Amino acid sequence: MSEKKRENCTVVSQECIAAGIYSLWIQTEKIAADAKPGQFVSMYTKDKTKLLPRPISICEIDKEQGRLHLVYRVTGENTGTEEFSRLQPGDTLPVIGPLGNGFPVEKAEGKRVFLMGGGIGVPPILELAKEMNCAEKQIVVGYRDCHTFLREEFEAAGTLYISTEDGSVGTKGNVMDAIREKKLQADMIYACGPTPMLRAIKQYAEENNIECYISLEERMACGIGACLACVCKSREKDAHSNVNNKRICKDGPVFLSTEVEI
Amino acid sequence: MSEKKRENCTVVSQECIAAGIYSLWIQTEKIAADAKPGQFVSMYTKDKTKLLPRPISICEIDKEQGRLHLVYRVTGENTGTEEFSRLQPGDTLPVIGPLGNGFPVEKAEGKRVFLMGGGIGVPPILELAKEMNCAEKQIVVGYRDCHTFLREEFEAAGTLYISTEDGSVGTKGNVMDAIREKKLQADMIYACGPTPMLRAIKQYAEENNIECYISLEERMACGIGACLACVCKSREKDAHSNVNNKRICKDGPVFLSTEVEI
Amino acid sequence: MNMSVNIAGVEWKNPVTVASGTFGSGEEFSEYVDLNKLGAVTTKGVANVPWAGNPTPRVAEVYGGMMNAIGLQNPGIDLFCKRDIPFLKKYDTKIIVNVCGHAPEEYLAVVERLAEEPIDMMEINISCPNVNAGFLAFGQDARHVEELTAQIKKIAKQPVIMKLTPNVTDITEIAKGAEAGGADAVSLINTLTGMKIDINRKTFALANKTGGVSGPIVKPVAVRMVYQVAQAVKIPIIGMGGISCAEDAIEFILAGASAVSVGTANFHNPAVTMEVIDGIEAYMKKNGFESVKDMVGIVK
Amino acid sequence: MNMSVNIAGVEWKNPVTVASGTFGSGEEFSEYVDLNKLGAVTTKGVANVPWAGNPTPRVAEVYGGMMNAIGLQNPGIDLFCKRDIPFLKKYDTKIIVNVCGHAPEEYLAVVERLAEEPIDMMEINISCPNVNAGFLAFGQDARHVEELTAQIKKIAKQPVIMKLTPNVTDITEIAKGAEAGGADAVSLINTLTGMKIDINRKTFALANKTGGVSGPIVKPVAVRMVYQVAQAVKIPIIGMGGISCAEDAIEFILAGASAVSVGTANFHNPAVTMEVIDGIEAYMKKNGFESVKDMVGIVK
Ligand SMILES: Cc1cc2nc3c(=O)[nH]c(=O)nc-3n(C[C@H](O)[C@H](O)[C@H](O)COP(=O)(O)OP(=O)(O)OC[C@H]3O[C@@H](n4cnc5c(N)ncnc54)[C@H](O)[C@@H]3O)c2cc1C
Ligand SMILES: Cc1cc2nc3c(=O)[nH]c(=O)nc-3n(C[C@H](O)[C@H](O)[C@H](O)COP(=O)(O)OP(=O)(O)OC[C@H]3O[C@@H](n4cnc5c(N)ncnc54)[C@H](O)[C@@H]3O)c2cc1C
Ligand SMILES: Cc1cc2nc3c(=O)[nH]c(=O)nc-3n(C[C@H](O)[C@H](O)[C@H](O)COP(=O)(O)O)c2cc1C
Ligand SMILES: Cc1cc2nc3c(=O)[nH]c(=O)nc-3n(C[C@H](O)[C@H](O)[C@H](O)COP(=O)(O)O)c2cc1C
Ligand code: FES
Ligand code: FES
Repeated sequence: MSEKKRENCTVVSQECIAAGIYSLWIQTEKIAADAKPGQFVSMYTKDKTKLLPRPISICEIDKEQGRLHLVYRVTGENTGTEEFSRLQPGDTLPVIGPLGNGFPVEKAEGKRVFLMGGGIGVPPILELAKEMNCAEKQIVVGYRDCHTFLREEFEAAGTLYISTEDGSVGTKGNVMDAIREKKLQADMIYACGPTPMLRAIKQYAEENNIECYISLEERMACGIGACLACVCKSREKDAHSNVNNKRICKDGPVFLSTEVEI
Repeated sequence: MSEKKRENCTVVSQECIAAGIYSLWIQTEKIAADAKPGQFVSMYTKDKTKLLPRPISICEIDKEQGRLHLVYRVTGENTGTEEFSRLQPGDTLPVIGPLGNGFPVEKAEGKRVFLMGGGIGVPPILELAKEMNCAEKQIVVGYRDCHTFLREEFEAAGTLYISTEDGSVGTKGNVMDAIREKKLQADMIYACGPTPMLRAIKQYAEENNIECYISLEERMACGIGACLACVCKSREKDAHSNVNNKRICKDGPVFLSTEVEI
Repeated sequence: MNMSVNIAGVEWKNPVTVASGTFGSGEEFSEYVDLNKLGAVTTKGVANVPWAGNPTPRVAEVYGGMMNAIGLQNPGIDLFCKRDIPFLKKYDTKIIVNVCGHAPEEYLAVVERLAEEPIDMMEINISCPNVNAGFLAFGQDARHVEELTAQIKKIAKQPVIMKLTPNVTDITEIAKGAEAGGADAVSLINTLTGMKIDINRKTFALANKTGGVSGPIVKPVAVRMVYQVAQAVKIPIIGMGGISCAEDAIEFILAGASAVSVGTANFHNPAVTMEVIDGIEAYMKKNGFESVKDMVGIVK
Repeated sequence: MNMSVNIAGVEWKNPVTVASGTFGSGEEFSEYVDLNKLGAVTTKGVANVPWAGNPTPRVAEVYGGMMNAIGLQNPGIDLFCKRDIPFLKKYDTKIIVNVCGHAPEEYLAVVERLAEEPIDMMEINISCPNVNAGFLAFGQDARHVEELTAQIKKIAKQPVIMKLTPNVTDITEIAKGAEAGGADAVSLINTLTGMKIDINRKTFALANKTGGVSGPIVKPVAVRMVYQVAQAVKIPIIGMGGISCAEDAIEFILAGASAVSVGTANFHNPAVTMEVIDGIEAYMKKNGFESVKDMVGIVK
């Protein structure tokens, strides 16, 4: 009972790793110990006029040192993420987590797998790739242009394929184009990224009868399943809501692609 | 036209000079050049939920270096003044000023004068004392207890008499008690402090037919005479308001004691 | 020192509950909050049948608060009675069930269904501005409020709290309607109707266009309304709207609220209710109040 | 690019004016702002005779905004015409005189007196919540608003803007009343009625107990009302309530305001109007808008 809390985490390090993309390591009391790939944390600003949490996916988990790696994009001026980008080592940051269900990493065993990430959906794929034990680990990540990030980490974790919208690195186009170009095959897909990308992957998976897990996004208020802000349409009547709605923060963010409509 | 502006002043130094009392020097572009004793500035917080100005009297003016000395009390937790108290040299602070009319220092010439300050009304008396040219400069300041401040500065500027409520320094009681105890005499009074003190001084001055200037306080919104928040009752129908109201921020904060009702 | 309050015959151990819709049915928050410490748990609104709610985005952040247009998504009274009430019964706290509906019959169906359930009070939401039905203006008309209250009171087995909307010309008229209809208490305020436009995307921030504004920014309006209602009716008031700390809660109590609800602040800090309760106790100690009821409405 | 707007036949050089009561009659602010750059100056409310206003404290800070109960202190129309209009005439901007009164006769006396004055528009404040008179509810009743508007229109020589209070159940009813009475434009919102209690001193923060809430915290309600009124009437809308930057102003324009007023923000930064004007221009450039009127009400 009441064993979770909003932790005041300490910033270990922060770095800008690409235009507008920040890499943040924080020290947690308990969150890292419980965290799984595909889960997220809620970060809170110190600006007293910004009260809602910023959900950010977990990029890497260092269980030994009790640290989390978070990679996020600054979305604009006067935003919460801009405030986060000014955090210095030693500063504190209120965080709740780990939240959500995470990717079912164990299901990959013995399978040929696509780990697909697009844009700011790339980071959560990293911890997943690191923890995954499978027959063929094909990491397919898409960026807008040559400002790629986390490349070395991905190269260390599996076979890396890159797509860029402008063609400056790897396949020109998106992650689906990369798969087609390289004629890659899989029995299992894990994906995180913008909705159009997930929609294409979901369709591809269903057409090819591939088990596929996708991580969704929606505006949140509580982040813990209580307010019903962050729902998506589910194919079946959901056991919790008793209607065709699933909570992305609690029942997700990761869903079996056939469960949800996007 | 539009030659005044909200200046982003730089903090030169800040020091806690008594329990909860802070001494702040700021570098100004233009405010110090125009400032007179008894005028005030409006200080703005960086907390986006606190929008109104904090009026703070000018304690000392360094025209040569373009600096202002402000001495203020932190009024409680989560207040604007608490935020100010955390300012470090090099930090910036939005300020408007100088505001208000100030003390008519020239009227003291050749006179025996009381310069009276009570509590956080003590600081503005300092610049007044320094600029005043008069026959007898009797500075009478009242504090709550032994936590006095600006004493050395006052000693350098005139003859200093102190009262404390608990009797730990000087006369036990208030500034009026000090005058009575020391049997001091004056032809002219300048005073700043809490309303009960000003009320007593006003009565004393009127009974003894002494010209007396008092500096008043009220809640402000604009600080520049436009909103009519900060009025006090005036004896005569005021030329600006056309009713018996004077604006403390613009027509004051210093008034001839017989002009106003307090 | 006595932290307990008696609201329409129900004894809460302290004057703090949560605002409906911001706490689910307590389960999700029970990981962060010891529900036994709350004066009461107020549940998310429940209707006679499941409601799917509005399309997303359902929430938007605004300066110092938020807007929501959840649209009263709820699993319906049957699942609610089977799952949520038994969950809450495990805790030593009072249970207030928030009830919503599109029409009197729908409210009455829920109230009737609740009669045999082990709940302590019910709160009737006649004010949710997010449901696009002709019924919307219901909570904005004193006569309608009186009528619905009377109908509900006829069949309710638990004390009835009528929850008022602030989107009215004169809140005291509505409160008097509830009292005249026999309400045991009123709670206020529900959300203020607002709108946010995304000037870059040139569209509404919420799919529903308008939404209910809540959080610290609504507090001055909420305190005013609680004060006005306290002068107008004799039944107890549960005050809410922007309470984020003990000082806020005390402001409502001094204005005339017998108890308070914490809403949006739970999203910023899930354990905030615990701090509010402790802070009220500390204030009472410091200011020499023996009992919460000695503070209620003393600023007049 | 065309920044000018035409409000009821009066051409402003840009869509930005100041909210009545936050800018005096412009004189004090003229040290900080080049009045020639404003679309219009809206003056503090003026009555047929001088008003003394409320006791102090008249203002209080609240989270993200303020409350005021100035009580419409003003020097009366005679001194106003002698001093304030000639002052404003020195500038190349439009003059909008805000008019207040306790009763129709008092409004009419001012409007009549203004007929021969060189002002451009008048704004009728039927909404100030701070005057303790039976007349208070006037701006809260559509029929009364229609009647007063019609009476004023009969004698007014300048376009008449009716300024609406947000403290009503349905703002569109009031706006329609103004339109039916012949109003040339409406402006909204005036302040939301609020209250603040000082829990340490156990008293009201304002001598008047209640006050009008303004500043960023009222913006979501204000945008919603501007949007609703834009769907309900054909006359132009001057939008206000919490505008502190160009982005805020643009939100009102996209919602349906033909012009905007900056109020409380002037207290935080006296030159804020200049930033708002420049920011609107920058937005238009970036988003390819040729004219302000191409932005008005495009979010539907
Ligand atoms: C489960 C989940 C995981 C995410 N993981 C990451 C990540 O690893 N890295 C990353 O950069 N971004 C991630 N996002 C998106 C991230 O939450 C938003 O970019 C961020 O909240 C924007 O906040 P802001 O302060 O920059 O913007 P503001 O404009 O200040 O935000 C205003 C409000 O809108 C919300 N909001 C704005 N954009 C989004 C969005 N796209 N999704 C949800 N809420 C939003 C904010 O949380 C806040 O409440 C994730 C979103 C979700 C739902
Ligand atoms: C002309 C004038 C000169 C002053 N000079 C000094 C000075 O030299 N040193 C000093 O310590 N204090 C001075 N004061 C008082 C000082 O303005 C307040 O103590 C200060 O504004 C309190 O702000 P806060 O952030 O601590 O409190 P908060 O509680 O955060 O303030 C909330 C709001 O109330 C206003 N407010 C609170 N108390 C007062 C008050 N006593 N007078 C006016 N407004 C108030 C604040 O300005 C703010 O708008 C002066 C006041 C006036 C009117
Ligand atoms: C996300 C959300 C959902 C809400 N759902 C309900 C509801 O189902 N029934 C209800 O009566 N009020 C509902 N409300 C209103 C709150 O109970 C409360 O009246 C309002 O938010 C003001 O309090 P606050 O400012 O503390 O949040 C909801 C509010 C929010 C923010
Ligand atoms: C100090 C003050 C005085 C005001 N006086 C008047 C007035 O005389 N007449 C009027 O119509 N509105 C008056 N108002 C209301 C404003 O014009 C405006 O409608 C309101 O403040 C909302 O805008 P804002 O949030 O930008 O301040 C006053 C507001 C303030 C803060
Ligand atoms: S954000 Fe509240 S339920 Fe998901
Ligand atoms: S504070 Fe506005 S007139 Fe003095």
